[in-house]
Amino acid sequence: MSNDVTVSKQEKKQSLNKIDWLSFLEKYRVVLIFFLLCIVAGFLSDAFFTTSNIMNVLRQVSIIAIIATGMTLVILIAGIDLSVGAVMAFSGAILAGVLTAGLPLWVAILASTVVGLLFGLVNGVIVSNFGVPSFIATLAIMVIARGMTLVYTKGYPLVVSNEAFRFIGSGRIFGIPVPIIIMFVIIGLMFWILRYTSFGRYIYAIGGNEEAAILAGIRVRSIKVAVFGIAGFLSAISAIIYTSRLMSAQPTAGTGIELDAIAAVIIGGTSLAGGKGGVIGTLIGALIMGVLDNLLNLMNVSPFYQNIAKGLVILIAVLIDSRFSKLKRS
Amino acid sequence: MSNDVTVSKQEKKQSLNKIDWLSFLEKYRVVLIFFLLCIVAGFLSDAFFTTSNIMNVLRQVSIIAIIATGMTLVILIAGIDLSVGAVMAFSGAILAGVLTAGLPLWVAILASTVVGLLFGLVNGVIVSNFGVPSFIATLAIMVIARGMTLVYTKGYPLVVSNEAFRFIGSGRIFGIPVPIIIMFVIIGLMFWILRYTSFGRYIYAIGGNEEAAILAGIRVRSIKVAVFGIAGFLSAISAIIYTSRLMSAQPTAGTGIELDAIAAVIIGGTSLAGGKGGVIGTLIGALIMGVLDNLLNLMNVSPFYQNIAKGLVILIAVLIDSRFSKLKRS
Amino acid sequence: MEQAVLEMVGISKEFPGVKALDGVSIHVKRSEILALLGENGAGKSTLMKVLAGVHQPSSGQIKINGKEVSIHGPKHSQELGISIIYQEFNLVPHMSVAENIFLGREPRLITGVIDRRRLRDETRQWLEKVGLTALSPDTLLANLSIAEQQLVEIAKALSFESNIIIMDEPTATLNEEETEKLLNIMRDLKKQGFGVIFITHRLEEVEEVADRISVLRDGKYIGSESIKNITRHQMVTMMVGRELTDLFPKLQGPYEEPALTVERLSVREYLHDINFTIKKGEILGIAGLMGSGKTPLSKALFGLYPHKEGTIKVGGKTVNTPREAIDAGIALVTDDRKDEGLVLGMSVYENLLLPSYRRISSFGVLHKRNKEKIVDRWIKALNIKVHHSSVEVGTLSGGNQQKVVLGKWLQMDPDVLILNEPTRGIDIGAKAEIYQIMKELAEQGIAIILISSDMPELLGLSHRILVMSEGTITAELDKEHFDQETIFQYAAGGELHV
Amino acid sequence: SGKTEKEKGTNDKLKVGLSMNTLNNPFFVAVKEGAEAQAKERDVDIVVTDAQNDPGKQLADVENLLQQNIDILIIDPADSDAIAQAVKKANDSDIPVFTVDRQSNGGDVATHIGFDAIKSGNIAGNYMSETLGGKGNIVEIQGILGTNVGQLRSEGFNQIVEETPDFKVIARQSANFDRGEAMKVMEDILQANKEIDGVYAANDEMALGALAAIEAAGRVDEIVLIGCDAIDPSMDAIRAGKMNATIAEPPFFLGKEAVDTAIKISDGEDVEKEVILDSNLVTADNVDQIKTK
Ligand SMILES: Nc1ncnc2c1ncn2[C@@H]1O[C@H](COP(=O)(O)OP(=O)(O)OP(=O)(O)O)[C@@H](O)[C@H]1O
Ligand SMILES: Nc1ncnc2c1ncn2[C@@H]1O[C@H](COP(=O)(O)OP(=O)(O)OP(=O)(O)O)[C@@H](O)[C@H]1O
Ligand SMILES: O[C@@H]1[C@H](O)[C@H](O)CO[C@H]1O
Ligand SMILES: [Mg+2]
Ligand SMILES: [Mg+2]
Repeated sequence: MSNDVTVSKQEKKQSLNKIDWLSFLEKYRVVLIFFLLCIVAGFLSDAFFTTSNIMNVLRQVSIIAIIATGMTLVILIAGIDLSVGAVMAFSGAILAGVLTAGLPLWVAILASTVVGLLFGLVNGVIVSNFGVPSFIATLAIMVIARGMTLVYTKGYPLVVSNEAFRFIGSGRIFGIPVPIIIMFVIIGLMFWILRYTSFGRYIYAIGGNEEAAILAGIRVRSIKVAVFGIAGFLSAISAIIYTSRLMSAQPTAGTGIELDAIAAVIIGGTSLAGGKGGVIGTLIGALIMGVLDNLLNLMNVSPFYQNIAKGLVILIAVLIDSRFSKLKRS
Repeated sequence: MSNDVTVSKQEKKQSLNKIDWLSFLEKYRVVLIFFLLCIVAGFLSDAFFTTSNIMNVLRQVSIIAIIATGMTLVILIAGIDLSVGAVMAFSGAILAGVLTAGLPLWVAILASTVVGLLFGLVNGVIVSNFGVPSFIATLAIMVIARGMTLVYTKGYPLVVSNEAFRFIGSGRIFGIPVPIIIMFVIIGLMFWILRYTSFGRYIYAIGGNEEAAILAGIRVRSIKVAVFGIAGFLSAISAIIYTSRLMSAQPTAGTGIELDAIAAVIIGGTSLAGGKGGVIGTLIGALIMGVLDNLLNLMNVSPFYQNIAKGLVILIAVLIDSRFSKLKRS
Repeated sequence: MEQAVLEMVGISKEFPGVKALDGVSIHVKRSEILALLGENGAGKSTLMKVLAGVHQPSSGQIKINGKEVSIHGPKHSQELGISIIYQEFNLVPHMSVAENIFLGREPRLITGVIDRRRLRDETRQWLEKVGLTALSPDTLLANLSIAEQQLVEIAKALSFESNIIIMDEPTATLNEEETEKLLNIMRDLKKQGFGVIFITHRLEEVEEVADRISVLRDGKYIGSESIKNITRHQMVTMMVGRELTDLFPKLQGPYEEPALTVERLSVREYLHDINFTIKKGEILGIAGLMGSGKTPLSKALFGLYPHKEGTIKVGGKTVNTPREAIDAGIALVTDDRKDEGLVLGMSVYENLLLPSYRRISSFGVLHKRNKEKIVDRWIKALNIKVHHSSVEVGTLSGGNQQKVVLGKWLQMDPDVLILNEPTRGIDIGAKAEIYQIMKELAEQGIAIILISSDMPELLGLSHRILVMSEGTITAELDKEHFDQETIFQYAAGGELHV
Repeated sequence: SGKTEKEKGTNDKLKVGLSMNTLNNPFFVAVKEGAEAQAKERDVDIVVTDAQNDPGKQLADVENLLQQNIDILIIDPADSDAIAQAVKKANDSDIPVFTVDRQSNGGDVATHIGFDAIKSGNIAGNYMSETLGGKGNIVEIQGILGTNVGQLRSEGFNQIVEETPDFKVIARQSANFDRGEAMKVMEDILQANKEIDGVYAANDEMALGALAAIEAAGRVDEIVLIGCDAIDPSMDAIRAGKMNATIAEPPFFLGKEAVDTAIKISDGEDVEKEVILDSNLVTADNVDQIKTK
């Protein structure tokens, strides 16, 4: 029996090339799986490796990747946020509502991001100040936000007619679709924050050992509230892109997106136990799922079988992943 | 000098009645919240405290309570099972399929429970033998089982015409609806297993400190597999009741039920971190949600506002809950 | 020569980047207590984990009663008659004491069904053996103090009734009294013919019970000697590889200005009406039995109890939260490094820096250059045995983990340093270094509150000692007035001595 | 006080229960609103439940409604087979019951009011065939598979496709009656297929999602797009020439009709066993004549 569980970390720097190579594999195994998937996709469909399709996939992925970025922070502090989809729907509805009321675009965007942020902060306060488990707190907020969206929209999509607004979801800058740019900016920023700021490092410390973080004088509560706030804010950003793409706010927007976002985070290597992982992995996780969807559609796999295929590929990906990490250990 | 180590504990025992009362509150706070809710319900609706309505609520709750019982075991070992709803749909489809093929009822029931069990075991093997996080493993299995259900049913509900079968979902024994009896038997059995058998205690040990469990020579892997197997099996039992109630197997059965089941478990006081909690709490958790739904309907709250009301009541319940546990601590 | 019950020959074990064991050979006979000694990170725990089947050695052989065996896993090791108390606890928090002791071996009514009455009765028997007579077998483990947990671990190990019992620093978390009890148990075991391997950094314990010592250094076997033929001084030299003079440095007198003042401090059932002042440059010892409230006091001073009464003042500032405590210049080295002191999954590097991040960042952005300087400084100053600072702190040996906890607070340049069992699990060489550091800090005017169940340490370092009992201060003793006897008397509940 | 109000409710006013399959879809929201508007108009009480597409929950909803002294029950079933058990429950408690939109395959219903989903699929197929001259690359975007409307519209549409040998279905995907999903599915299909002549989406929400993708790809002119339901935004899209057609199954009317029928039944009037409302093709030619509210 080899219980040498904790061996893996020690290596990083020194010793043999073989081990370095394995370290590399270990650290970037999701990336490898992703490339593998892309290569397979290229073989299976001629349309896959065209610039326009790549832009297409990236644009589709942007909404979930942005939400999953916020989810990454929440999971890093060992929490979970089930309300992201519902908050996205409500922020989108507010956006459309404000635009329909004839107010300028910047007011609408401000209103919708503030609403997203507020919902996130409420989550954070319930979780960190009242000690309610985040799963149940955000589930309650999810149900409430859904209800508020239905009440506000009366169950109908709200159509947006502001043509300038279309640019956010459908415009391009230097040929690159705007949602893609927004996505990379946000992920880049979060990557930097997590790595090079004390706020970022505290997030890891809280997830790793909350008690020790409190004793190190870290304001654990405020940081938790901030993390949930960021998740809510990023839900609103996704809502803006989504609403702009459809030029209407859907009351059902984001239904079930929380599970996809969590899946992206976990496939990307962030542990549900907190304290370990990062946003780059999450991006890759989201891309894996996005490429998979895209490929199955490109190949026109029957919808009944799409589910099966999708489940199997995810399973294979995580199995390869766990293989790699075992390889490394032994 | 020989007065010893355990001073503090003795103090705890003897001391004031006040503390005992608080301990009681702490331990049974969910039950209290539940009674509170029922009393409020009785005031708000005359129809609530009628025998027929109580039977009605219990019967409605049975399906989710049975699934949540399996989920409790999974969560106790610090896992999660997102596939329960999809497995329920597939087991139901198999049941209907076998009946439609003209085979006897017992064969159909056997087939469907075996299928449920198998899915559960597959979950268990992926999680415990390959070290894949249960969230992602069961998510993949969920998607696969959904797909298989659609393929098997071709997307249509399968009608069941076996009249004897109706008894399981709609019959009564001594005036008590059969699903309620099944529910109580299962929960009672699980309660006993968790408390009085080594299997049950090992579940807590694994969730509490897996390392210690391994070092104690407990076959952690097999127990994990068994726990997921039980969850799958109980999904099938729910499927049988559900299919019998509707006398048809729905391809979309159980969609989203995993979140409700997890919510029942957590409201019932079982910690997502594992090692702590039990099935009685889960039953109460499921009842709280069932009563809430029932009450909102009885009171004729408009559906859009029902979401908001439901979310708020859950929130209030967990906030009271966390209050109680703070009270105890201070 | 009598046949050894256990013999390990030429054992090597490598972890990536570390050669933890390099051809180590030891043996233990029936009715013998072998003390296994060595500095932090010498490889003692690793050697024992090889015996317990947790680690597979890369080479070497193990013989039990002369027969070569290969140990496949923990269960197998138990079957071979080996039972071990790990340095880190392996208990399940939300299960009862009884269930923890018999985990995996519960008495059964029928297959699979636990005989709860027998479980309870048998547990009581083992608890009595370790002196936990008043503890109910049904108590949840999470409700026990660290020392009680340690005793439960010991009871558990005894309950196996194995031939060979390994104890990896069982006394580190025990006070004098319980230690004495444990040493008696060991003598008892010896009488009954068991072979015992005992790891400790307290050499007085070694002299009291051990028959023989074996010493490791840097993963290598240094030597073995009968206790009759060796002095404490020689033991130290074998372990450290150099001469060690004065363990306790000479202290200067404290300054006059007060550093921290506590008035009428009460915290629920833990602390009642605590009043004292500590001066700059003073080392204030705190003594007391288990449960006397030393740990709650340390936490209260650090602002960890929001519902406390009374005031804590440092340089005019009052302290109500850990953050305020840190801002006021207080640092707390906790006695529970695993749960409170370290983020085990993070690197040594980050653990050393965690409380300092606020200082070495501008607008929240961290400066890389400063970080590395700080880390290198403390790894050197405290002689932390780690081959690179990016290593996860959880993989360090126990004593080296403790040094990381110390380092991260020393880096904060505190005005008031609260040390709760600071040298728990730390080897004698490093202890001397830490004591030296404490002396220097005190000379710079830093006030040090030293909570320790290590009597020689307390007596040797304190200017003044407060004795606690049941949450109150029962005595305040000056250097001229304190001795072990007096302290025990007050700790057991004597009257206030002014 | 609750009691007297309740008594008043049972004595004076008719109390109608309306069990909706879902309100997560504008179509059904409009059914509900039509019913509520008419209830107000005719001064009857109406109690609405939302089964969230779950037949099991719908059975529970019906059970809960039956606990509340309703005089008559209207059901829009989540599933035609499963709902039979709920209908039987109502039969057992002697409450008159009938279905709207989707039928019940069992129990005794007083009547059924609805549209014919197969026919609606047929209309779409025929229109496609006529506009494209019976030839071309066709995309079908299906509704929720596992609901019978989803299945039957597809069936109706494909009956025509099969009769049209030169139609080639190049993609057939489900977007669950959801606009956002349809956009995504359509984006992928547009990537994979350089030539697309016609797109049939099983409801307007999906048609509008597909339209967003088609517009972004700049291929509006090449593609004949047809939806179903005739909700306002799709009527606008038809006027603007972005969408070619939809099929009017105005849900608001359906809701109104349902309440009128409920009152009739309670007054003891005779009603037809089945009322199939007309589904009409809506194109640029007649878009301004069609009334949906
Ligand atoms: N799981 C592991 N992974 C990597 N390195 C390890 C692991 N366990 C121990 N080591 C390393 O092996 C060396 C020996 O550690 P060990 O715990 O045996 O020391 P020790 O003699 O018990 O010290 P202490 O007195 O501090 O408990 C140390 O350098 C330690 O960092
Ligand atoms: N009655 C109690 N219930 C729960 N936890 C307690 C109780 N009493 C003490 N504790 C906790 O147990 C730990 C040990 O407390 P204790 O009073 O034994 O400390 P101590 O006097 O410092 O003894 P030691 O020297 O063994 O640490 C502390 O962290 C304290 O918070
Ligand atoms: O008839 C309705 C509508 O077309 C709706 O858009 C989807 O569900 C169907 O049942
Ligand atoms: Mg050690
Ligand atoms: Mg203490």
